[in-house]
Amino acid sequence: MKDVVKTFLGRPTGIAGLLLLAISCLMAVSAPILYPASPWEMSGIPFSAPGENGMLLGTDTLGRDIASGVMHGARVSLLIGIVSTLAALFVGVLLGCVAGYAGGTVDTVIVRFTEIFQTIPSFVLAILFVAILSPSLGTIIVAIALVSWPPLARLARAQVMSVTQREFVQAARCQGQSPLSVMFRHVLPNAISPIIVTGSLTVASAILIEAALSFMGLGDPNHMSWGYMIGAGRTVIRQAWWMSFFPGIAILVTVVAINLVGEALNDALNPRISRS
Amino acid sequence: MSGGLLSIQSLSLALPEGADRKKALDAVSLDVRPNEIVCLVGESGSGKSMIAHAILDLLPRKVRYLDGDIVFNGKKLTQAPAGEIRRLRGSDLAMIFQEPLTALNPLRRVGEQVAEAIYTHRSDVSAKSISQRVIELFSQVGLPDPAAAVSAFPFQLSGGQRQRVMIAMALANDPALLIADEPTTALDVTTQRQILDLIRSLQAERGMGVLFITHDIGVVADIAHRVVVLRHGKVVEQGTASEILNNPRDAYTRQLMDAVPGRGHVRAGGGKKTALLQISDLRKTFVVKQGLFAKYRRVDAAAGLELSISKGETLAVVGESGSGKSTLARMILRLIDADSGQVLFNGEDVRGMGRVALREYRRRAQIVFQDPYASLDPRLRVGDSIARGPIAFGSSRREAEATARKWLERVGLDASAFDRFPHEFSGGQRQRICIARALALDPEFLIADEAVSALDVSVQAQVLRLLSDLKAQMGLTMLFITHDLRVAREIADRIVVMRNGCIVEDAPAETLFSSPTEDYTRSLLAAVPGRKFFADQDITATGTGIHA
Amino acid sequence: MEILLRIGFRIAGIVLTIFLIAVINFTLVNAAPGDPAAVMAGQSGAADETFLKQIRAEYGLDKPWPVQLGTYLLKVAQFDLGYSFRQRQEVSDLILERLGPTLVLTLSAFFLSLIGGVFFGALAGRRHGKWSDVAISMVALLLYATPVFWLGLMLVLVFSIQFEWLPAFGYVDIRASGFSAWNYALDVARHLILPAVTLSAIYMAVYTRLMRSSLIEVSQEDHVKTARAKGVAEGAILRRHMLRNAALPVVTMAGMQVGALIGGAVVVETVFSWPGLGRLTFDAVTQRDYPVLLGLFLVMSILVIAVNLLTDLIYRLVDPRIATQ
Amino acid sequence: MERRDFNKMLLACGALAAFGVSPAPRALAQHRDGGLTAILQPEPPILNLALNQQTPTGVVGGKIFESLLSYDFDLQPMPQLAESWEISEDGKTYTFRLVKNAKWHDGEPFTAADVVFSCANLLMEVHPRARANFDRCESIKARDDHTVVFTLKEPFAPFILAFEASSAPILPKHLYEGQDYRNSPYNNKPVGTGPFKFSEWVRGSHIHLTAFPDYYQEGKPHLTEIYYRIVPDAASRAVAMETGEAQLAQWMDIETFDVERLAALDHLTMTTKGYELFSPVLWIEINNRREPMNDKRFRQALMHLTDKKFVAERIMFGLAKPATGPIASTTRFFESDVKQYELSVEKATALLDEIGLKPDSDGKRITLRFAVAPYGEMWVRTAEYFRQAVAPAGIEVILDSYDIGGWASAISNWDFDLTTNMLYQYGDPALGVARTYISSNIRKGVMFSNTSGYSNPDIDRLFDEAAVETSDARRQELYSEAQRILVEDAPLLWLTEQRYPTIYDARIENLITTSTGVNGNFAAARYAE
Repeated sequence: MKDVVKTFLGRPTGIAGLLLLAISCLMAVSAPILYPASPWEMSGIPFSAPGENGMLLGTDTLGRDIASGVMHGARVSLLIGIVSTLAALFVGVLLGCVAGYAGGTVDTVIVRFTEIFQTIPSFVLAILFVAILSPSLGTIIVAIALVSWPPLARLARAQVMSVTQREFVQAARCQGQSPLSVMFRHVLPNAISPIIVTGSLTVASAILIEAALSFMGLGDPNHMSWGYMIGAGRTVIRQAWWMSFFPGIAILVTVVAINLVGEALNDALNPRISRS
Repeated sequence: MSGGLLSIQSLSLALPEGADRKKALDAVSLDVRPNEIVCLVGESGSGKSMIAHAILDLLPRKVRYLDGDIVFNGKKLTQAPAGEIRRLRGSDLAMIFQEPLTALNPLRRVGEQVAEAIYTHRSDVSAKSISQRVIELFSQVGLPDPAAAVSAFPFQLSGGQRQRVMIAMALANDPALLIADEPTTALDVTTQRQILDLIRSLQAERGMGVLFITHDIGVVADIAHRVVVLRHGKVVEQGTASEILNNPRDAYTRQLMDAVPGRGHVRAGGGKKTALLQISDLRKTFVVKQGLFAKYRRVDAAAGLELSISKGETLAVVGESGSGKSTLARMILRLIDADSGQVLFNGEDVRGMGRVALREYRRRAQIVFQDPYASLDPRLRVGDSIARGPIAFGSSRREAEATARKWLERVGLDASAFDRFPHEFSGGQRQRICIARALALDPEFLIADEAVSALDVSVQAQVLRLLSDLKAQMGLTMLFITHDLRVAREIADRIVVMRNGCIVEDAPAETLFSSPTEDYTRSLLAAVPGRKFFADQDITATGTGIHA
Repeated sequence: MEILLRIGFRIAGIVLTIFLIAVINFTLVNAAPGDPAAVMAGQSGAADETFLKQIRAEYGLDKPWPVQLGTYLLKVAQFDLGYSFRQRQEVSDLILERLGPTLVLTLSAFFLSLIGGVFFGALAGRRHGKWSDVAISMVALLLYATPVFWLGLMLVLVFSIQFEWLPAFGYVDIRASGFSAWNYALDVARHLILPAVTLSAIYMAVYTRLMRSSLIEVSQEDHVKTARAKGVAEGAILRRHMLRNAALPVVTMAGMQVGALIGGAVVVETVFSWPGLGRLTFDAVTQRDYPVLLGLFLVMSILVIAVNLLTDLIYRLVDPRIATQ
Repeated sequence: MERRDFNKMLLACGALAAFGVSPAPRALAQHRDGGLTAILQPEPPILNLALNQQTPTGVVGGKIFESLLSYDFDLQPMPQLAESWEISEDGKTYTFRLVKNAKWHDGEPFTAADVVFSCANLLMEVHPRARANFDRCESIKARDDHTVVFTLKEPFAPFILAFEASSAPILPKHLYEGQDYRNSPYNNKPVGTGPFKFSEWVRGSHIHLTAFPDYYQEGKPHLTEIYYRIVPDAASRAVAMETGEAQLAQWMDIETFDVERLAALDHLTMTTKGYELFSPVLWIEINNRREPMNDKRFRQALMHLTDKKFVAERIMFGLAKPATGPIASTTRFFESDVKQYELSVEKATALLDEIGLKPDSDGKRITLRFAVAPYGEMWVRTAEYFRQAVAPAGIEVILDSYDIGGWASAISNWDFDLTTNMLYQYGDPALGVARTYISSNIRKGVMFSNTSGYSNPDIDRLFDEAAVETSDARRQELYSEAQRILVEDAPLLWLTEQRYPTIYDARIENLITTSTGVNGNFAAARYAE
């Protein structure tokens, strides 16, 4: 564990990622303190450019504060990113483990199913799902989880299969350890790190999917989100570039941060790199 | 400088920071003359491959040149511009590598790859004559149907055939010096024999100088004119083959010679014959499917095996890769389920065991795997890895840890090893830990699945000795799986030869070596490198074998 | 025989996929709150009882659900994707009308990203550790994290609004009606630049990273050393022994990304008002035109399957191990 | 190389692109100076006005088909196919004298039989709005070849507004009689009496109309031809106007935020006239059945909280005017002297306190759900605005996104708290306004009925009386009274009267001459010398 932290912190990109991510999280946490008013509040003069009329990042067509929106948007993006990834992880890892451990027909069926799911243009499925079941935090999270689990399932399956084949697992079985003990003490700990890494990257892609859904007008109408802000700014890009610029930067920073952290985590959790 | 083709003069190379030693090579000097085979012998990490790479200027970036000269045909390679060395590579200076599997570009036809060696150096040759030349080379290196072979892709060829392609490629421009870096190590023993013979005959025909790098003294004995022994980047000893082999002056050379397995007395089978393990009509077929819609391929790993192991006996199962020997080991332990047949352990049907019985059985029958790097959980302290077994069988944590420490000492490690992680140990040490883990459960039966194959020869000898000592002390019955007849001879009472999932021959060790009944066994025996030399030596020398 | 069997398997797989998609469609419509007939009818649902009756009869909505599913599958099998009551047009016609521009866009983006990714990845991998490698890797990381639609907007801001170099929106100039074929094609191409670049950016980043690491890996492989030992010059080694080998995983990846690419086309076409399936999707979403959405989902999935077959073919061309298997 | 060849090339390239390089527009002849290129969006499904009354159908069909009358900006009838008309004293008999020299585009003469056939047969079957009007007739008869008489069962003053081209298009009897109206081959090559006749329709590209030389008004039309270019993309439409490639854009062709910029260009001019007959009013619909919205004080509180000016200026970008009551100021019988609701949170909270809606510890009094209709950005912004506007008074509004079907079914089945809605008024309160407020029109499952569930016997009586009253003065009295009551009761939250911009080439004159503006026949439109 110490090695992992050490390797992680030994990577400048990892530290940069952590810092950027900290900024995003800080935005999410401090939004209600710094901008206690609702981000929907039309508190300023419409179409104020950044810095104009005391608006740090300007206002939108209705006079809503972009800065407040960006801060509050962090909450929605991170929440949806994390919760939907957890849901996808749950489904994906469960199916992957069952397939990898059970093998045989169960495996074949799960693999085929996963493959088909991967063929489907996932974003279109997410659109369809949210549009038909009407947009809300719940449907968006379920939709993102629905399109995010297949890679995780495949990875989990591959990992479980490869680790189960490894000789130390066979040795553990020969040592008389119970299957559950083998699974939890030997297989999972050795299989989990790529899953953790991919999971962390899934958060990033979930944030991007959420943004794209909101951009298409399929966001939860009661929660300010970055994608929504860009979508609302799209038609007036000629008149008010800042409406779409700043939320985009926020997404960019967050996603870059998560990717950097994920990569550093990958290096840190990879015993070949961290232990030699 | 004695009219040498290649002369290396006190060459020193630096290893990067943090390596286990400072210099990859430390003032190495050696010569290769035309029309001779110089064997460069050493264990892993001795720096023997570095020399080969240094000659061709193919060193990894991290290795720095420090000092010394490499002179080829009177030209100083160490100061030559890169372009000049490149012109020499593949024309006057050719090289073949260890892994024929990876040394060829998988995406290009082998003929093209050989042709490339030609047109890279000769722009004046027509495409037609190049392809003729390639076919000619292919027939010289003994590839069947050379005209067809040129358009094959590497994956369509066997390992031996690929190595022949590599040799053809090396010979394409009639090099003066051929550097062969462990060219037979990855091959099965019979194939190794053919390739060695090929290299020797081609060398003789062409009067080439050959720098042959190997770790195997047996191979040295088979082909070397002169020998250079390398250890930790330093030349320990060099001289003619007969000098070095018959009269090693240096202690290390002697140690290497002694470590070569399979030279002591063949063990005589024990007297009483109570069967511990009986296998009858055991069958297993693997259905291999590559890619989603690829066709199925059936591989028989066990085609009705019949085998019996007596209590206290050491049985070696010998076979080339793909013979089904490892599958056999796994089926015995039920790590793989057999398709049909019977496995009786002490009269109990292993295949019919329930969970409880199976657990108890596995306590009594343990296994040591081949790859010491893969067989220890990288996330567990080695002490825990050992202690897990006793704990699973009801020992208290403290008892189990005590057992683990005791076993660590018993296999020749310090008890303080308990708290360390696998990656802190060398291969030999890890294999000792694996043995400790297996024996900590106090089994009656131990399977060693290629347990020493991945180890250097001197370490191999130590581990073999450890195994045989422990076996004697504990009265173990042992199933020893190996591809190396010499190792089998070293440790086994009885030897079973397997091929394609069938048992070819099953005989006491003595009988098998002295009067093999099957052709296949004979060809295996004949292929053992250095057999003739050691056979001669054993007659003349006064029993310096490692056995008491 | 063998090959027939493989083709058979392949077709079975495709049919299975389409079947699953149709089932998803069916399930979603039935899971939607409210009367499926009203859902299918869109606005007309509440307004016009005759339409509802017509739909109910057509889809057997008064029958038990297995019959309904059967009816729906039968319709799908005949490429009858229903009727858009919003657009007053057959869904299949609507989709076919828009298929061309989408193909033009996605295929350009596909190849652009593949070529660009291989090129920049090879460049970075070749200069492993040098500043150009660092720069390319950084840009790739940034592009990888950029929301596609935002990138598109920013490109419009810079290249269309600021510099007025490229058209910001649309497929072809309205004046194109008087153009010659050549100028027409040129005009489409001009309009294509920004959307294609936008859509390919993220994938180019993915392929660049993959190509880079793949090339570095290949450069350490034994056969490259063999080529050096043959005396082959570095440039020739790169060309003959590294690029193709390193590009293999990229092609595999590209095949797997097609679905995502088409998903990306939805947002890109929205940003650039590109009159393809993506724009149609956006319009259908804003109007909640379900028959169109369901049809689009199905057609896009089929498109993905088709492109997957295509990448398989490419793969076969690049990797003899599969071709001759 | 022809463009077709290019398409073939694409096809050959395996791109299957021929589908989408959309049915390639054939090279259009550069039209002469007297022609007009107009933007059309979206593409109409059909051009037969009797079968479809969507906006683009009206725009194009209005040039081909005519009705008996047209209406000036004050909604007074003007001659079209009828030269003159008279209404009997009792308001029950409408007699129209038709023009005598009118011809169908196929050369057949136009007669009273066509009018009778259209109004009594064809429209009754296929045109819901016309059916509602002509159902009031006891008989529709041709007195001679050029006189038609409509006899009503009872007086209905707005009947005179029923003869606009898209409300009662006259179709040729000789082509339609005895045919399946919906599937007639002439639906796709329409034959009318209008100043422009159908020439060509390339789907996805353009519709081409040419001047009809035998048009009954001497010297008209002035324009030689009209191209309706289908331009699906809003930005391209703006560019087309900017560059002068197109000379006319109407309705919602130009995005609201682009209007000001385009209107300021020298070569273009802009008017919001010509939509008076439609005069849509946008409101927030309140479900009057539910607590506490059944209390008029609550609804009044909402009135006090909503800044209509903000909506008009910020959300509609000035293309709207704050609405003061149920009747648009451009519709007949508008009354401006109604209760004014001052924008005031204090007044609103006072009203809420009075009802007994007390704020909880968070200051929240009540939570309402707002069904957001999926008609575009404007509607969503309005809902977002409303949510913020009422928040200071402790009213929490949660937005629910709906699809059109779901929204329509929720509203028509009264399953909502709040929503936005917008209806055309068709010039007369009896046609387009009463339907929203009278209790006889509370019809579950029917869209555009009195879905808010407002019921007031006084209002019912006033609207009923006004509909059959024939004196305009008396009608004004009745409607003024109704407006005062409605504004006091605030059954809905009227927000804005929508304005649409018509942007056109500044050289064109007499383009917008009627209250149906761009849907008119353009017979008089011409380029200034």
